[in-house]
Amino acid sequence: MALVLDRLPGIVDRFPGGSILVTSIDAVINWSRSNSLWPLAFGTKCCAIEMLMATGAPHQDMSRFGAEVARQSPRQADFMCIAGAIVKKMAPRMRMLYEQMAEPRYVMATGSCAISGGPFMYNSYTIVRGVDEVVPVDVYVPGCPPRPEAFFYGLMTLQKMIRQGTSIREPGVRRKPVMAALPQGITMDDIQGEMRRLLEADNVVNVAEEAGEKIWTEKIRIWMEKHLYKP
Amino acid sequence: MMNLATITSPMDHPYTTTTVSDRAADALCGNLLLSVLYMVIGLVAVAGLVAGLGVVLIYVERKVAGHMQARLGPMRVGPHGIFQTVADTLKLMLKEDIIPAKADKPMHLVAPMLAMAATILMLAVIPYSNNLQIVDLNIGVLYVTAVSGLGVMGILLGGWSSYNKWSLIGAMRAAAQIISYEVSATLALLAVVLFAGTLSLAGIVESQAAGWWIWRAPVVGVVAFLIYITASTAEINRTPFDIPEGESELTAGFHTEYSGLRFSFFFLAEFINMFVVSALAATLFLGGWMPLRIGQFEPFNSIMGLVPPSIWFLAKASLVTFAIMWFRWTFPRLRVDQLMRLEWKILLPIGFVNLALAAVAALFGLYFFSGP
Amino acid sequence: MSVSLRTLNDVVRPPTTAASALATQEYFVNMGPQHPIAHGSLRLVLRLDGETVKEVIPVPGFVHRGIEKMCEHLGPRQIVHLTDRMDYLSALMNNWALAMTVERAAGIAVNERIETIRTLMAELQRLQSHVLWWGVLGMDLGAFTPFLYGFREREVIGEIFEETIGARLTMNYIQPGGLMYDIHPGFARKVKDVARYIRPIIDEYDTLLSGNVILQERLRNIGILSPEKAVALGCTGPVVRASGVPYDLRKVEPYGVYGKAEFDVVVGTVGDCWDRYCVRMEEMRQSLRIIEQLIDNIPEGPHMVVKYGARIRIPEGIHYGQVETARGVFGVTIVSDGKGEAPYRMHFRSPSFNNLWAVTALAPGWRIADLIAIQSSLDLVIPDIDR
Amino acid sequence: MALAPGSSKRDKVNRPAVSVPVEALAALAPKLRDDPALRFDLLLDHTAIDWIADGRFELIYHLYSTVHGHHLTLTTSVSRENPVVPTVGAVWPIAHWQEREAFDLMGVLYDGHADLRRLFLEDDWEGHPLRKDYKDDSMLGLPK
Repeated sequence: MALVLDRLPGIVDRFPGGSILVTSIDAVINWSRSNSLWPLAFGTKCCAIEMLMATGAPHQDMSRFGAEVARQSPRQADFMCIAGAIVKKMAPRMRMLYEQMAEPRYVMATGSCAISGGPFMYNSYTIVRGVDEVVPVDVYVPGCPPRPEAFFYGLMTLQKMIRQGTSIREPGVRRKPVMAALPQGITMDDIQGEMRRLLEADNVVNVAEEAGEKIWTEKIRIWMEKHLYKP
Repeated sequence: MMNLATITSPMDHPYTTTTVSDRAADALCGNLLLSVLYMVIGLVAVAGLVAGLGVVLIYVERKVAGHMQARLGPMRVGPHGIFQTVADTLKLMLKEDIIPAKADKPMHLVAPMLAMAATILMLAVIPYSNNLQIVDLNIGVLYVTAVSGLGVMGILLGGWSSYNKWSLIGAMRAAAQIISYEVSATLALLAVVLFAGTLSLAGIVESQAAGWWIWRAPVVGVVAFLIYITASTAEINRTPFDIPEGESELTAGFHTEYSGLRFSFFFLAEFINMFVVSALAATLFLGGWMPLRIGQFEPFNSIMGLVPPSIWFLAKASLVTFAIMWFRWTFPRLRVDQLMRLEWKILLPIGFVNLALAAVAALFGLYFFSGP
Repeated sequence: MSVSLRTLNDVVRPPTTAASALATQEYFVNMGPQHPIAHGSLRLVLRLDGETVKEVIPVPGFVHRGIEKMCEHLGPRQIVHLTDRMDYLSALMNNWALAMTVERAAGIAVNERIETIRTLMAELQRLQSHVLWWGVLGMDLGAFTPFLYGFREREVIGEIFEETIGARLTMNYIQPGGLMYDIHPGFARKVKDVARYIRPIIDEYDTLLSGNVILQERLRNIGILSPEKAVALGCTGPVVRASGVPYDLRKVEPYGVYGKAEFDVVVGTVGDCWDRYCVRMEEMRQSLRIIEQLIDNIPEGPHMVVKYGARIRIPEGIHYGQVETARGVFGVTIVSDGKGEAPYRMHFRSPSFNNLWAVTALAPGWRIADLIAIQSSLDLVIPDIDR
Repeated sequence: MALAPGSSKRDKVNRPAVSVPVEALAALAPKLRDDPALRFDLLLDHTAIDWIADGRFELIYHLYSTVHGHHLTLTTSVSRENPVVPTVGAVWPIAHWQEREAFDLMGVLYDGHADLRRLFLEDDWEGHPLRKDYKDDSMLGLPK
């Protein structure tokens, strides 16, 4: 099915008025995709309790969004909710699960551990500082752990993103990530840039030097190449 | 429709079942165009029924589950989330269809179709109303038991071809379970067949004009009904017998490696199977589309007769469906050996004894409301 | 000297071919790290013969964040927030273990009010943890509804924490030298309301799940752990108590104000999954008993005896302290060299780490479904194993 | 004290503590468990400390008796160069895994351990992270 859709614009655009057809089909497709987000519960740590269990519980009730159908098989899930710290041992497994998911797939990084390493940022020898070094992330939900309300805001942000986007996407091309608890339009790059500017301006610490020219990113890349299962 | 009060004997029964296939056959003799029209109507009706039934049942299941669990269930898509399953179905259709690299490709593709086909074939013989039935086979009960066995082929193939150990374990469990419980389900059906004296489902419904077999046959009817419900809940892999896809044990069981449309086939087949089982229970034990009647208490009977037969059928089937959903959200899962023990050591002996008793009862005409 | 190092590949040997035409072939299956039973990310390598489990090889470490290394760079106050993130379902009790060890080492005497509030909070959290465990056990055994009921009550208790502490899961509340915040004026009334609400709810749990024939069939006489074996395998908490060893730190070496409260240590007789289930069910009632005794007489006093922000120096030596969390004995070993605030070496004895290995002794010979029941009855928290 | 020659009281521990020479450990462990007066049947915890300045590892065994309800902290020392210690897994089975943890993170080698392999880290991990001289490029120090 996905194959046909990928070729759809090429066929339709030749006809006058074809784009109307594509846009209206797009609207329907996006409506269905945004309203039927089945999570792959990828909980490793405390966030799993809040993100994947408490949100499904009667007080918060994830089922209102139609997202209570938590699939344990990545093949059937729509978005991977990464809840908790990802360490080097887990990173190749997580990447593999992501690759096993069927398109369209989305990734939500919940909790500061998943976003940046959080409380384990410093002096930890195993932590992956941000899951976006391993898988592309669509929505970030900050918090330690985030409240279920924050999760819902993240879910609704994801829905909004799906509705605004086109359903026909180039493989491998991803949107800029959106921070769930921040106003629209501010991206991680903005925040990282701002943090870098602030830190450099204060001359408290040279981030690049302290981080060894982002050496851990390179480390993770090498680690992943070494450990990722290749059929 | 004639008044029920005027029935005098089963011979001049007011309900005459005309099936879709009968009409098509009639038309074929006369007008070719009309017969084609009938066939197209039949096909569209089946497709619509399957899709509609699946969507409605999944929605109802999620709502029932939600309300049993002190929450709401889908609320966001449409009023009270009524379009939730529509969105789900659309999404599943548009999702990438993955075939694992080492999977047995042809079998992997065929398996969900097989599961679905078995389900759809079962829908053909169910008498939905006094004048709505796709085809009235004179060996209806035999056909049902034969075709329901096809579904297990789909599950077995799906699990085998996925090249996944969990899938295989799930498939093996499913095969063992479904084949075992089919024996008990069939034994329970046979009790009714003995009383009704026919294998045709329409005929069985008509034989219940004086009273439903569940209570018309003394005790054996109830026992057979309970055995049938238990065994068929196991046959369709619902909790407490959902070991083939037990989430906490086997990740997702036999359909672990299925995605998109093919997964939705398995998903849909499970729910429609549930309806088929409920419909069969309603047909065989609860009088099908027959209204509720109490012996010769005519005022009551005539009021009941005002309700259209299809509503009666739907109401009974829904009741059984609800009960099966209720099981799911109440019971823990059985272990695999406990499951087998329940079948071979408890249900099967009871089933045999029950069948023997039913034979005695039928031989001597020992049933209530033996008819005017 | 015969030290031979091994790798996982040495342990997971390729299956041998069947000995005869009738013999069945064994095979290995990975359960986890991403598996619903893992409750996080634990990998169990199973050697199976059909449905029967022949061997379980747990492979932890999928959430190993190196907390012990991090602690060597942090002061005691900063370490408190790392203890939250080990056994997050007993976060307050973990906080307490660290706070208690630091206080005893540094010679800080806390007042009665602090101890009473700590005890109350710990018992509330034990209740919350057991409620959650009950729900998860139901889900693991295939009954999804108890899971949601369990979480319903978890939220009710969680509201007390939210009101007092401001956090829902990682509390960071019990600090060396006192409490992060004082309790609010309506605390006692609120706790009493919740206690009154929970008591009939636990009876409701019994009617909903405990009496179910299928549940009892799934739990009774499954995974029997004898008292000797339980102690030898280092099990603590409800696991060892279910085997009949009355080892409960709250009674054996009372800390906080447990010495004043009246409660019973719940012990099992058989040591099977059902006993572990019953022990936890009864512990909920005992926790309620403690709460009801203490809630009416919280003494007055400051909530912090150390000036906030003051440096806490731990004298040189090895300091060991332990508390009874919802899962068992949580021990803290602080090794200090007397220089600076950060400990020289920090080690945590986590109950889940020690309870986990009971699986390897219990599961062989049972079916896959029993393995699920056994693991669920041990009530493991994976980040607590991995640290 | 009488049970193991060469043992001495370990100071600066907040519990009863004894330091024994590493050679005496293998013989002492069964006595500690089986002696009717001691009956230390529960090994609560086992870990190692890297005293890099002294060039030795100190191993700690926290013992508890569920029969008598008393504690003992047993310590022993080995050199950093050749950290080989006899295993006590035969006496307290839980030591099996606690020793694996100490091996994984500290690099202490246990003589006679049947299954000595990494516990938390991958099998191909280099170094033992809890050693004081452990260096890892992917570690990030706290900003000053």
